[in-house]
Amino acid sequence: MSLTLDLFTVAAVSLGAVFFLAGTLGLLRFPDTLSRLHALTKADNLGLGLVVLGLLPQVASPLGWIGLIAVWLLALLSGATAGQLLAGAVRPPEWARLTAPGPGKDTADD
Amino acid sequence: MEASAIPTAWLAGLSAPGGVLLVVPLILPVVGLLLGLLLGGRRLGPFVFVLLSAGLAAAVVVAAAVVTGGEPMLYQLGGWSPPLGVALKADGLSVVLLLTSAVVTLGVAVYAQRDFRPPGARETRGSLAFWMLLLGVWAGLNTVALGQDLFTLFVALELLTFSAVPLVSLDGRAETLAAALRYLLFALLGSVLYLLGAVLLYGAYGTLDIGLLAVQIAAAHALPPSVLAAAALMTVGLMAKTALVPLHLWLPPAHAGAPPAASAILSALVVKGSFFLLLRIWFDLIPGLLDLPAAQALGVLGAAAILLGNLMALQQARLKLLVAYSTVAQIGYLFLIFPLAGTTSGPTWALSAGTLQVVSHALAKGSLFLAAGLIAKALGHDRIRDLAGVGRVLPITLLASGVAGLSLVGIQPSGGYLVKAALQGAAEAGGTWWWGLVLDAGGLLTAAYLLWFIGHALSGHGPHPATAKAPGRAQELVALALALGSLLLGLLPAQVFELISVGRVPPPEPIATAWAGAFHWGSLAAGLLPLLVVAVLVLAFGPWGGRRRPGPLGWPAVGAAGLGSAVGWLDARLRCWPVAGFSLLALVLTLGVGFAFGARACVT
Amino acid sequence: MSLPLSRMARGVGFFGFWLLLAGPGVLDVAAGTPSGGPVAWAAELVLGLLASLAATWASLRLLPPAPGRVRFTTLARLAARFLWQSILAGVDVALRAFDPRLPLNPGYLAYPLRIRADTDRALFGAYTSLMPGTLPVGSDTNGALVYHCLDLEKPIAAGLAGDEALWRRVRMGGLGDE
Amino acid sequence: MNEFLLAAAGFVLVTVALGLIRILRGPGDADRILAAQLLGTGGVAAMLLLGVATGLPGVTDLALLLALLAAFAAVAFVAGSGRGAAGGATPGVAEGGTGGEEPE
Amino acid sequence: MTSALAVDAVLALLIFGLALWINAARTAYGAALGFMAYGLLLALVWVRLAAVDVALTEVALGAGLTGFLLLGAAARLAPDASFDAVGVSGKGSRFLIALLCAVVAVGLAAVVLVLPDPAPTLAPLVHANLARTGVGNPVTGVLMAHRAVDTLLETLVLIPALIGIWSLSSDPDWGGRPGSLPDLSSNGPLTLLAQVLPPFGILVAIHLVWVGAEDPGGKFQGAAVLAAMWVLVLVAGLGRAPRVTSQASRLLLVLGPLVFVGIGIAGVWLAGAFLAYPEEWAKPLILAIEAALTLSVALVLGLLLAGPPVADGGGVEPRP
Amino acid sequence: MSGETLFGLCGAALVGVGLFGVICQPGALRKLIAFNLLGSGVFLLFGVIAKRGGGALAAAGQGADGDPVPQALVITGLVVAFAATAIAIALLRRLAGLNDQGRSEGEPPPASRSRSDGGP
Repeated sequence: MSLTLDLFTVAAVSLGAVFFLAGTLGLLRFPDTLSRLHALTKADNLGLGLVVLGLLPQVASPLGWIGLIAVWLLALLSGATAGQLLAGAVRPPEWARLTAPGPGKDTADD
Repeated sequence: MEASAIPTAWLAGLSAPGGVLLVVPLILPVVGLLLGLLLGGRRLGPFVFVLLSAGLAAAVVVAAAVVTGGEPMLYQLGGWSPPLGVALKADGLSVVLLLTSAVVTLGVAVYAQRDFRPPGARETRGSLAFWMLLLGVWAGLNTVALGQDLFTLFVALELLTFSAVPLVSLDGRAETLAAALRYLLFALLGSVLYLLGAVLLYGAYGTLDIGLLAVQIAAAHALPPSVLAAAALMTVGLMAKTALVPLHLWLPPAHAGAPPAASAILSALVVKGSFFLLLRIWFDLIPGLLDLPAAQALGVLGAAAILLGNLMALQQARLKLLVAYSTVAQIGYLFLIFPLAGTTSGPTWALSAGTLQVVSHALAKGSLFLAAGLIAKALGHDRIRDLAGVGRVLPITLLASGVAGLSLVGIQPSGGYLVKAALQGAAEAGGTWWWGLVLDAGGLLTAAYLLWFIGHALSGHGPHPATAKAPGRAQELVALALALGSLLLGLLPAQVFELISVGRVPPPEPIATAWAGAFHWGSLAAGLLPLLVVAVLVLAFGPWGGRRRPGPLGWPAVGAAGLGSAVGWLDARLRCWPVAGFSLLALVLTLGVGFAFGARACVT
Repeated sequence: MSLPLSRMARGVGFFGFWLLLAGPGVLDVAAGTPSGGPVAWAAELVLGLLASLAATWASLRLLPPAPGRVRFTTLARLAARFLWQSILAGVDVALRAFDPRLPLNPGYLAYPLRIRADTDRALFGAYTSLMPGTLPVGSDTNGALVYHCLDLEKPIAAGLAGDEALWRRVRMGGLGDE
Repeated sequence: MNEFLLAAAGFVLVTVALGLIRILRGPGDADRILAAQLLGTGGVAAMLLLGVATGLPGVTDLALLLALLAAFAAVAFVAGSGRGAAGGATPGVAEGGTGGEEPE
Repeated sequence: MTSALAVDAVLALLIFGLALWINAARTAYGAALGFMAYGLLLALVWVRLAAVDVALTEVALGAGLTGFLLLGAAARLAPDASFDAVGVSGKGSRFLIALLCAVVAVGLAAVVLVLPDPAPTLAPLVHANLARTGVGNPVTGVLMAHRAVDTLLETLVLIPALIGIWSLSSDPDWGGRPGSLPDLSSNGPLTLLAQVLPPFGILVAIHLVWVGAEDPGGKFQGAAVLAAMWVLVLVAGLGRAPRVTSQASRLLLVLGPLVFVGIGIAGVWLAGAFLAYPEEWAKPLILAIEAALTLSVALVLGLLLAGPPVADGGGVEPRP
Repeated sequence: MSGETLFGLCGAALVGVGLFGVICQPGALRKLIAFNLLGSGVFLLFGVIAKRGGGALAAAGQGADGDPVPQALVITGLVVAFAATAIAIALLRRLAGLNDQGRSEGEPPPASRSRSDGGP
């Protein structure tokens, strides 16, 4: 049982670490600031979630779990808003011109 | 003393339960700060006055308790004994600082009632800020006086700095803001170095209590490197906060730009707070340092401060800057005691000279800044060359300046005279006559610029009394009272000076007898003679009675002008931020290396 | 659900978060292993109530309950979709970052969001900022939400429309629509 | 297992450290704040890993604080950059208290 | 232990490298950003040094609030902002100063390396005397009982600091509201954040203060979180800072220290010493002081960030 | 070499870097940032000393990991350093505001200008 749990931890944490690496790579490789922001918010939140998931079996009391989950929820909340906030702050000045053609070509109206 | 059996018993009873009395000077300003904010600026002036009166009474009671008890009072806060807890201690040194800060602050508070009273029914910026910051300074000083723990003292120093910096920029002009910023940054640098030293001491001994540390350090076979490094760092950090040359870059603009009441507090007391800590470190914490050759370096810097400060004061065109540079010089005297402490008379004797200089300068400089403020307010400017006629408008103020000046020059029977006599005596006893030379030169230069200022003030036809704004009579009297206090310090009964040796090794010869011998009227003439010569010189060169500067000057004048500009250039360079920073680093390294070599030499 | 109820729901939610924070302290007792005795437990519980009261008060003050009702079953669906989509988003970005050819086709897309209430717009923006390939950067003059997209080839607008429809069903009006 | 968790923490740290290249290189300040954000999330993960590995109490709270303040860092940046208005087209917010109150 | 050492080495290198970069950054803004990241790294170091209490403070104060302050100033100030624009001009003198700094650092490192081993420590003493304070977190015990006077003075230091900042307004502005914070009330996502996050912040802050008695946490950390949340609300325009003349805010400012001093003075009679607690009441009293201090410190920290008052545009009469 | 030693060296190096910055950086803000670096170096040294002290305790099997006294003092120091930074920045901004005013009379001071540049 313990071995299974340990294996689960190793797998989840490793996968989480891979996503962190992906976030960093995106941050370094993507061509513009906004694309980098995509990499950051999406990959890192997933990475953090996986790390939390992996750590759950390692916490002595099952009641310690929920603290970890609280951390993840809060990180998700602030990650989602902070990403949007930064996007608004770092968008290049010409963003309005870029959207000038009007509604996107395949915009669906419902 | 025998007539005071009943008060003695009462005091003994009061100090018996561990000296809870010591908490009072600590608590009064703290409670004052908190309640003061609630009271608001409108009622703050009288409130602070009442509080300071109570504080003075408390300081007197503590002093009486210490003197009658004959040994330091100790109090363990929270009932926890060091090293776990924090102790308060009142020895002779603490008592002197407590009394001085209470007296000077009270004087300034009386003076400032008029300047910082809100005109209307509403609180104004100045009325809240000044009084609160004054309380902050007082709280910091009292904690510095009583604190026995290096970290508590650090917090107290920061309390002092955070209160002092905004006082500098209270008038809100760009120059004073810049001066305040510079003061803040340099003072912060000083505190960080001090804290670093404290950290190293904790790393070496696991405690921050001065008493416990002193015992352990004294027991060590040789001073370990951490102690030496800590000593170097703390000394330089505190020197930066005390504005010893070459780390004086912040002082002249800050002290000259502040409102007069604030300048008086800053110059008289705030710089003394950090100096006081320096005394604690060198005389109580690591007395072994005094025997090291590196102690001479402090004296050399002190001598440099005396010469540079006085020569710079001589060149100032503005009265407040003159007084500020005079502070730079007077700080130098404080540091002469370090090389002289290792002489035969013993450290306690040098310490008492240093303490006396703290008190004497605090009173005299407080008075002088207050007087300068009154003059500037009456005339609307403080250009020395245009002071003509002030003597008739503000006779009391000018008298106060003159009396305070006598003390700074060191004329009998002032406190300044006693300090110089003591330092000269120590220098001669130790065979280091050159310190005496510096003292003489400093006194003459001080006399020269003070006469220059007073001569201008007394000469010519100035503003009609009606055009000048009349200051408050109380303000003038406060300035005079502080000056007289400084002048009459030398007339105190000699036993008073024994106070300083409470709680430390008494000197071979009782302080009282040493001081008693130092003072007699017969030497007054000898002290006045050089002064007269200076007066004649000043009169000869001064542009009195409408006579402007004569055309071509002889070579002595050219030489003097050259010297003046050279000193001015040097001072301007030293007061550049990078140069001051360089000096700071160089001092840390010099002291550190000097301590290390000295300590090794002592062991072998 | 009426307004007082939704207030209480918030309070309950914050108390739940408090339990997450205080976890071991409070729940140890429930699990039968009181660590600090019943007094400490009661104290912790009372403090939790007070804390969640304070949090609820602040929350109601900062964000008064909007009109309209919330349908919880749809909300659960939305949450599940969010979770799944955010995983997809992470994987999507990771694959692009690891791909040596860096397959990106970034650009902007204006999505004419019909939700008008400020808070809901911002919430929708936050929600979509964790969806695959979309990141809202602001509103244009026509009131459309402008997205920065990693790959314009993807049918992004359709996905957004689906999200908006789901969102609408959760909120059941009160969105200040056109 | 602890060894593995520590190693994982080290790995996350190293990746975050790589991200710090963005701080060095920029090119813009926006890219620098991205690196700081990465440090925020990565820091949360690393702290959780370190905390569980070393069994220190309170590390969860630390991670919580970091998560809470990561958003605050972004706010600091946006406030500093002096450009706002990414969202609502209408200036100002309709609802919300306007009293000068403390946050409790 | 090798992984641990590797983590430490990475951290130390990162910190040092980042510090160097902060010094070398071209713009003050970049340096301030770097400093924020630096604070986060430092928090990790504190965890490695088994000082979670300090790590919490570092995250909240060192990185969070200080970073906010620095970034705000860097954004508003011209790059060559005033005062001593003369850095060190000459390459030679820069090198000389760098050399001296390096020598100081090396000397310091040498001193640190030869510190006595085993290290002298107060840890066992604190451990033995912790029970008398009633709290389980030794750091809180030291702060609130053994060295209570330091804590009292420290909260007191904040008041002259605040008065000092207020004193930087101009006379006509007295009675106005603090005006240094940016106004981003038209930023949608920011508003959302300011609406959603603060309640969680309040919960976390109360939690930190509460657990601070037993586990890492405490009033300064909690207060810093509250202050951050309050500043968030202010920046988003959802609330306004109180006027400098507001009696209510002044009351809250001094409440904590007054409670502290009051209980301290009562200790002279009740427990035999100033700042001592009767043993059976120690924990409740400490918690009461901590609660009151949290509110006061949070308000001070927020106001320190908010800056000196400026006159209102609306021309509202200041309250008497 | 242990982690503490490593961080001790790092702290000493930070003190050096901070000192250099405080002395050599142009502009008060940069000096202030460097001052914060310097302070963090000092705090770090204190933290290392705390860890060393606690290590002895842990070796004796008494549980505590780190000397709480320096940790408490560092917390106090951090708060003080924050207050110092806040005062310095307020001074700096006020000074810059006055200089701006002096340069171009009639323009609003930056305190009020900053209120208006939040919008798009």
